[in-house]
Amino acid sequence: MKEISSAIQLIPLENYIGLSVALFSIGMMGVLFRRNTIAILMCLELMFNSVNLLLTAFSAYHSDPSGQVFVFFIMIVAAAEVAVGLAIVVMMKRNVDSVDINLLNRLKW
Amino acid sequence: MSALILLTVFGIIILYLGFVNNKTILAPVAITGLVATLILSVKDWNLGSKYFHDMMIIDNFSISFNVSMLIITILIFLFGINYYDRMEHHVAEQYALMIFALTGAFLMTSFSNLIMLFLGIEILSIPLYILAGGKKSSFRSNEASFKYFLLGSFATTFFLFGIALVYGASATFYLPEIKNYIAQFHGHLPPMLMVGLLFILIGVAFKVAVAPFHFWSPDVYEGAPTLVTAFMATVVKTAGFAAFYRLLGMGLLPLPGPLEKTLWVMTGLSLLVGNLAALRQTNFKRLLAYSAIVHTGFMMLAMLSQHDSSAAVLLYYTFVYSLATVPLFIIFIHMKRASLGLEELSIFRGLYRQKPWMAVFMTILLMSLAGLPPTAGFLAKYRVFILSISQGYLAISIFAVIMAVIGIYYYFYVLREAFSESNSPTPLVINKLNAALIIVCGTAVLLLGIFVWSVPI
Amino acid sequence: MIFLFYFLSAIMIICALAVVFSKNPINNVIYLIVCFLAMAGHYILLNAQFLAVVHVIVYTGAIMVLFLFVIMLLNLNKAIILRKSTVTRVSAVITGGIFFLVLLAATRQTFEIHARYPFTSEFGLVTGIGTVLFNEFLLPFEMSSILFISAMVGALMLGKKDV
Amino acid sequence: MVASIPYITLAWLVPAFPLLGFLITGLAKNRLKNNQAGILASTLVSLSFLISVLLFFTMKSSGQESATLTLFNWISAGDMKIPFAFMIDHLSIIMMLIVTGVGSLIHIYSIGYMHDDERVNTFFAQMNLFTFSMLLLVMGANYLILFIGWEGVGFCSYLLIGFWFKNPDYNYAARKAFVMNRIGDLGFILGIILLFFTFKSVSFTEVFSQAATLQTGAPMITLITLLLLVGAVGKSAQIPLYTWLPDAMAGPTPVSALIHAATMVTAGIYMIARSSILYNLAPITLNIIIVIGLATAILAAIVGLRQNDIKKVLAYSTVSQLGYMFLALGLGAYSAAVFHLTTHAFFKALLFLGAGSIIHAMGGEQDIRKMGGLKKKMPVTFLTFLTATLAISGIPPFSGFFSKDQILTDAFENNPVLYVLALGGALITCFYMFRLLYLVFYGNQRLSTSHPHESPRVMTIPLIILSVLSVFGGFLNIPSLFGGDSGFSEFLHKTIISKITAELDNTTEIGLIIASLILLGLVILLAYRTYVKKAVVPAKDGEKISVFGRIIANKFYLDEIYSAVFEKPFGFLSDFFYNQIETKILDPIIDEIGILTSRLGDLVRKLQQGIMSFYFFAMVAGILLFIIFILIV
Amino acid sequence: MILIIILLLPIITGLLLLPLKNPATVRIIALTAAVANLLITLGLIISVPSATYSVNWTHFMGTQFTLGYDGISLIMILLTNLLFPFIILSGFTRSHIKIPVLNFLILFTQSSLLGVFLAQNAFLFYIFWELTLIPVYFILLLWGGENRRAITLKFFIYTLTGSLFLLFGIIYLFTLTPGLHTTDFSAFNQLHIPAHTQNWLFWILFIAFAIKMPVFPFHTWQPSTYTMASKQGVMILAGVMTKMGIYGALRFLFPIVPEGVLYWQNIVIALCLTGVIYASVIAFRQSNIKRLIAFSSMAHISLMAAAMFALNVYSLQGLLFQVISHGVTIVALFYLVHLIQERTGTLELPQMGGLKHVAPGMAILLLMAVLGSIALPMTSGFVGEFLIITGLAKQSLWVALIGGTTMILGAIYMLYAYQRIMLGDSNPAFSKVQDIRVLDYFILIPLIAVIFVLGIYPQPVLDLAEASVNSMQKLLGPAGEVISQLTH
Repeated sequence: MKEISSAIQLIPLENYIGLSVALFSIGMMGVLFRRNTIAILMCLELMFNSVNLLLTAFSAYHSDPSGQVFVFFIMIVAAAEVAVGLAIVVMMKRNVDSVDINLLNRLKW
Repeated sequence: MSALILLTVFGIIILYLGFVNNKTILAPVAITGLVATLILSVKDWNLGSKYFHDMMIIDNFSISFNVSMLIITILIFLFGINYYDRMEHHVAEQYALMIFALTGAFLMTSFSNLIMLFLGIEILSIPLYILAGGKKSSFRSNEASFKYFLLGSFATTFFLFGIALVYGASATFYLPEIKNYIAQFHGHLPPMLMVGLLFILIGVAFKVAVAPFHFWSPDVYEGAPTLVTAFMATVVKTAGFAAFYRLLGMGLLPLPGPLEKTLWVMTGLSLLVGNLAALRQTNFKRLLAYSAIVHTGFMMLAMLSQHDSSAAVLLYYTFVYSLATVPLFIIFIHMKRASLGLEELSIFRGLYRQKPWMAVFMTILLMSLAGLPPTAGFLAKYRVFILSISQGYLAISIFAVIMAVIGIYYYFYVLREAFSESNSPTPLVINKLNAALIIVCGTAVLLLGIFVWSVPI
Repeated sequence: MIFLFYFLSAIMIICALAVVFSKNPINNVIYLIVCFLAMAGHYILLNAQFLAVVHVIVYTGAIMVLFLFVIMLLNLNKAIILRKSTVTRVSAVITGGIFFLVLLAATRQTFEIHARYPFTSEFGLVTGIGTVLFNEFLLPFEMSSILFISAMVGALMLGKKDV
Repeated sequence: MVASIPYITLAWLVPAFPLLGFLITGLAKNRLKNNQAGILASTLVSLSFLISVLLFFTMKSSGQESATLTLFNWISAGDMKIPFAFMIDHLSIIMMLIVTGVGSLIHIYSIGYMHDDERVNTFFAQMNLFTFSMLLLVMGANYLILFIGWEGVGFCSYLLIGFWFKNPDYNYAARKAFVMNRIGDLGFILGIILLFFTFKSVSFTEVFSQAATLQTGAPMITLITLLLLVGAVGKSAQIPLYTWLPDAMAGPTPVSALIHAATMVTAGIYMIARSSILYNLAPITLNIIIVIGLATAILAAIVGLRQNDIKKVLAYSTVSQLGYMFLALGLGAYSAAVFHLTTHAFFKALLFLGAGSIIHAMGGEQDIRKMGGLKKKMPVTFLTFLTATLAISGIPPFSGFFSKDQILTDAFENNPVLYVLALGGALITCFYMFRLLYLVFYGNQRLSTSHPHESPRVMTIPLIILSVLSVFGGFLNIPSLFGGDSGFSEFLHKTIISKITAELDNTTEIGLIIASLILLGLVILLAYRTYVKKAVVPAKDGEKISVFGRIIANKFYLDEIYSAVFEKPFGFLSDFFYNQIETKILDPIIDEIGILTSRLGDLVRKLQQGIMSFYFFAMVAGILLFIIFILIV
Repeated sequence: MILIIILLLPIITGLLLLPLKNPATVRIIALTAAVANLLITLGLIISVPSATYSVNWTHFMGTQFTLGYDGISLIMILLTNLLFPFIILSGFTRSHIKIPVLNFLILFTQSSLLGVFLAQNAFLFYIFWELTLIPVYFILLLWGGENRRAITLKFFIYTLTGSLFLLFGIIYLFTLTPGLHTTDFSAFNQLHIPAHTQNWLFWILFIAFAIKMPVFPFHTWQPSTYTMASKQGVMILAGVMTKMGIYGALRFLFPIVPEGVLYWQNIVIALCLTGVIYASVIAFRQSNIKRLIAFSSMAHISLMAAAMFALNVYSLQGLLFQVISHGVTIVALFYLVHLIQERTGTLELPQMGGLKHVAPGMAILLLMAVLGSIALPMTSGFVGEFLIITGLAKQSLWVALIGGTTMILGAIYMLYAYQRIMLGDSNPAFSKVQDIRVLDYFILIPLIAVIFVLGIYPQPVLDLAEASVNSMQKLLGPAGEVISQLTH
């Protein structure tokens, strides 16, 4: 336990930042990449989680619990958002029988 | 604080009233709740209280913005009485969600910790994602909600990433502490911090639909039910700017150079893009959406001018803007009904012939939006220009002046329709309450223009 | 220890990429779960045991199940061929790459971040978090209930089939 | 100089009577019947004449040179104070006498001439208005009052030329007259303004008293005199602004007599004579006047040779005679010019009225080729016309001889070449006048359909009176050579400072006179041989004539040249400005800004494609750009 | 108090008219109000030498609701109140729908115009300045002629563009005022703005006035708007609203940015003179009478603008005199043109001719108005243009020469138009055209009487103008010195 808890001192903060940035970028790329709304939602989760990781890393580095509390709240919000988002997807599926994000494009210009 | 609690309580009460299945009592109760909240809010005037480890600061700034939003919400609810008349399901939920969204807006006006800002934005947004999709069978409503949600979440991730970066550097979420932390760099911020701040600003900018993060707003405005559009165009914008101002005023001002330049670019872009896109717009709701982007630009101008009175001007501008926008939506919904669901500008034709007084009030409202004297809209723009010019931002002010001209063009284009003859006049029936609302707002817009109202903040 | 970090990171990156590139929604979910589990490992590495637990419960336990549920509900479990045009996909990848590089460049530590408090491993546990949460962050905590109630109402409202 | 002349306060009545006449006939034109208007108008003008005569004699007896009568303050702005005032001095009293005297005769004549016209009341109203304006012109105590009259007569001339407004050509002629006058007027008003700047006043007395202190040939004075000259050139129909006058014959003949012979066209002469003090200071201007005057005199005379319209012949002769007056002015012989003006007023009015009588008799026919043999049928007209022809040709002892001789002598004194040229012009004048006379009155009647008859008494009596004046008018100013006292010139010398003081010795002068008389006799003989003996009738319009003849007959194509140089380009310019610049450039620029903006708007709108992936891309792109921006900046 | 009455009498009357039904009553009440206002104004001119009305409107950034006048405003007010009774009277002929609304809008315009001329505070000035546009916009939109929707919008946007620059200028000046900022003219006049700032500020301020007048390249809204506008609309536009531009320029440019004025003087005069020639030349070939007169009006206004920038006593006096003269003349002309249109049904010159045979009265009145327009001596136009050309000559003889060509060109096109309309052989198409009627006499005779009376006895107005020019020189500060150097 002691070893684990001191991991932050062994692993440079840059690594976590880098990892987080990578995850965030991958998530973002996924949002751009996919057409399946559910997949996009998953990519969004990925992005949220990269933020979580970053916050936790910083929190650990600063020895400040508020960062981790923030992560807790982000989880709450993410859960709520997923609930709403999936409800919207369900509604959409019901209306247009598809989960293609580009299918809904009546509102334009 | 008590106002906030009362508001949430009323939200829940409304939810429960949904079980009673009596639509007629919903709006009155909701409005009672809003009025009570209003009274409680005003009672806190000049107290300047801080709550929960400075998580929230209820000062005059937040109270005035809260009151402004409450008044607009009351207007919208009054509008809702007639609007929701035909709707069978989920009326209570709609009211409750709006009240919850208002709660989020309250948090946004009074936060001093980024977590409260984050929560506020989310509490405001999530109900709106739902409300935008309020007409479940309508594809357009569905699409609006879908787009709003996806883009909103996407923006939120950036916002959060920004917070994380700022936290990483400063180890705090408290705005004053962040401010202190930033101050030690004397304007030369390390890139990480800069990017973090940029992401936070972008997150908020997205919510108020600043170009180039405005893409959601025309689609969502158009697709969402009109009442919700009115709510989004007014309350959400007000809340967004309150948050924006608080963020800048309490934490970030004076902004480091590159960030400030970025915001100026956004301001200019908003003015330009909104105006240009609105120029040939034929859908009224979309037109108002684009024009809202322009107004955002003006509000940004006021905010970025960094003067003691910026807050007052911002408040005045948002309130006057909201006051003119809501009744326009009311007029619009009547015309839409008369024309059997069309949303084109041409539905306004023949308005002057059928209901001259309504055309007159529409003139006043559009004039206010266009910024012509003697309406309050003019005064609002005037004050914005005073701010920006006195702070020496001459170039952008001139640019804004030119943009104001374009704005006048499309508002008067609408007006011209209203004063043209209609080919097929359909009978126009106006609900008395809505008529009263239009008249009250129109008169208020005039009076606010003539007898200037200013809040010492 | 650093090895552990790289190991978990590698799993995460690979799974994340798989989430993006795999076509079957079910597979996506599975990869995402693996990714999240790896992330829980990271949390533990970072001394955030409470978060690690909550993470597993919320994400893996609730959110991902919700995803699976919706996928099943909507009958999307087959690999649906919803592919964007090649141009879009290539540009998405390029954009992602550029974004990564730019962001990496931006977050390179050109300045020293001072740790706020001296190192301690205590706060990451339930007690530590709990103290802060119900003390300093009580208001947000209460407020999140509004968030939930509205999300709940909304999900019900939208998801329910009107007769 | 307060009015010490008795009755000077009555001076305002002189213009007031015609004005009254104008108002009465103008306002009540639908009520007045038959000759009422004519009689009223004639009476009022005659009353003016009587007052003028009264003033003339009181003035002469009092020995006063001038008197000013200020009515009210007209324009006062800053240091500019321009009163509405009249000034009566020797020059203006003579002009008043001419205007009212000849004017009343013409008015009386018009009663008969215009008897049948349905708008006779309007005619008299306009004639009265004209008389009023002309009186303002000659009586004004400062240049601006003069200018009121100056423009007023121009306007009345416009009205009267276009009196028969059914005919578009007449209307065009009227407009042309007014516009050409206006061109001159612009120069005139600019001259007045410069006068004001130079002397801080535009009143004659002050300007002239201050001018005495100026140096000869000062640029400013040259400029002023030149600008005033432009006005005079326009009004007095000199080259290059003379083409309106022949066209102005479109008006009723009394109008031609009054306006385009006796009074209005002489306004330029009057004005320059009035400003003699200024012109004496500007030798360059005087030389220019000589050139203009001489050129006009000869050119118009040549054109007159080939004219077949009786009134056109007279019109060109008027132009030519005005040229002589200009010549005199240029020579500095101002009083000679005014004298010629006076005699010319008599005989040219007579000629026009005679022509009017003929036209009246011929039932409106004006082409001399269609006349002939009228001598018997219209004896009074013939006799009076003959005296006038003799007078204009300069046959002694008719009035024209004295006045023209004075100018010729002065020309000789200045430069013999001038004399030769002027004499040549006089010979041509003589020729075409006798050509006219012979063609009209001698030979056979060439138009069988009409039955010419002598005009009624109301027309012939003015003819007779004018003919008497034409015969004896010259005696007003008999030069010392013939034992006279040059009374007219002496009278004027108190007002006009003539430049020429030296006199030719008598032998030279007599030699010159005899030579010119011989030549005149030869010319008359030539004309007689051609038109009476050979009975040559000028070519019909279609007939082929020599190139030179054609050029002359077409008035040197001056109208065509003006049309090509000014009118057409002006129309073209107008079209160009409107069709090209206004509607293709200026207006579209503004519209184009609008259109361009809305195109841009469409473009921006098209960005809003409604497709989510695009929105994501746009957002990411925006964020990326901003990040790069802040990292670089 | 008297000023507030003058200011509010029309608009309040207008509001009272709205609920009325009977057109005759409405018209008579409107006319009575306008005439009463004229009488009050005349009384004011005769009795009270100077009156200011000031009320602390609001504590808002030191803005005062201050009304007042000097000679310049007085002339403008006189013009406004002189013309509006006739404008209202001219509406007595044809029965439009919504007479109460029309008269309300006209009276509304009057009030806002008076507000422009009475305001002693730039902010107030600006509000009234824009306020005039609103009723005029509706008059044009609802009662205009062919293609009115597009033209009205263009007019509106065009003029507003200029106005917004003016707003910018006002705010900029506001921020320059020392201490507690204010927009009072008196404070603006005290400002000493650096020369290079004045140079650009000049255009910011001038562009609004240049568009309103309009000065040469900014005029393109004008001909089409005039041509399209209804009778009363065009009378308001041409008679009074163009003078707003002149008034504004006098109020803003010379006292506040004198060095800017001097710096740009030649350029602006050149523009104005270009406008004079350009409009005159164009007018010659116009087939539509209204368009022709619109261009003629532009030529005259351009000359007036040039006079303004010639900056000396004569030109300014002439300008102020010409303000009244041109206003009266152009209103008479436009009324006549509309009369012709109503009677003959056409505005196209090629279709006209010989109207004098059937309508001699109309012909005479038109001729008299034309005379006023081409500045024949004894008409008011002459006095004004003479003084203006004198002033221009003070600047440069060439300027005067070019400016003076309006005398020639004006004669060319106006008489051409007159000839085309009235003269020529009788036209069978017009055989049933009615001559002038009683109402027309009521409108035209006084207007034309004004033209001639002022031509013969211009002194009262000149005195009024003299006082203004002197007071302006006092106001001018640095420019005043310049001007007095120029004139003495």
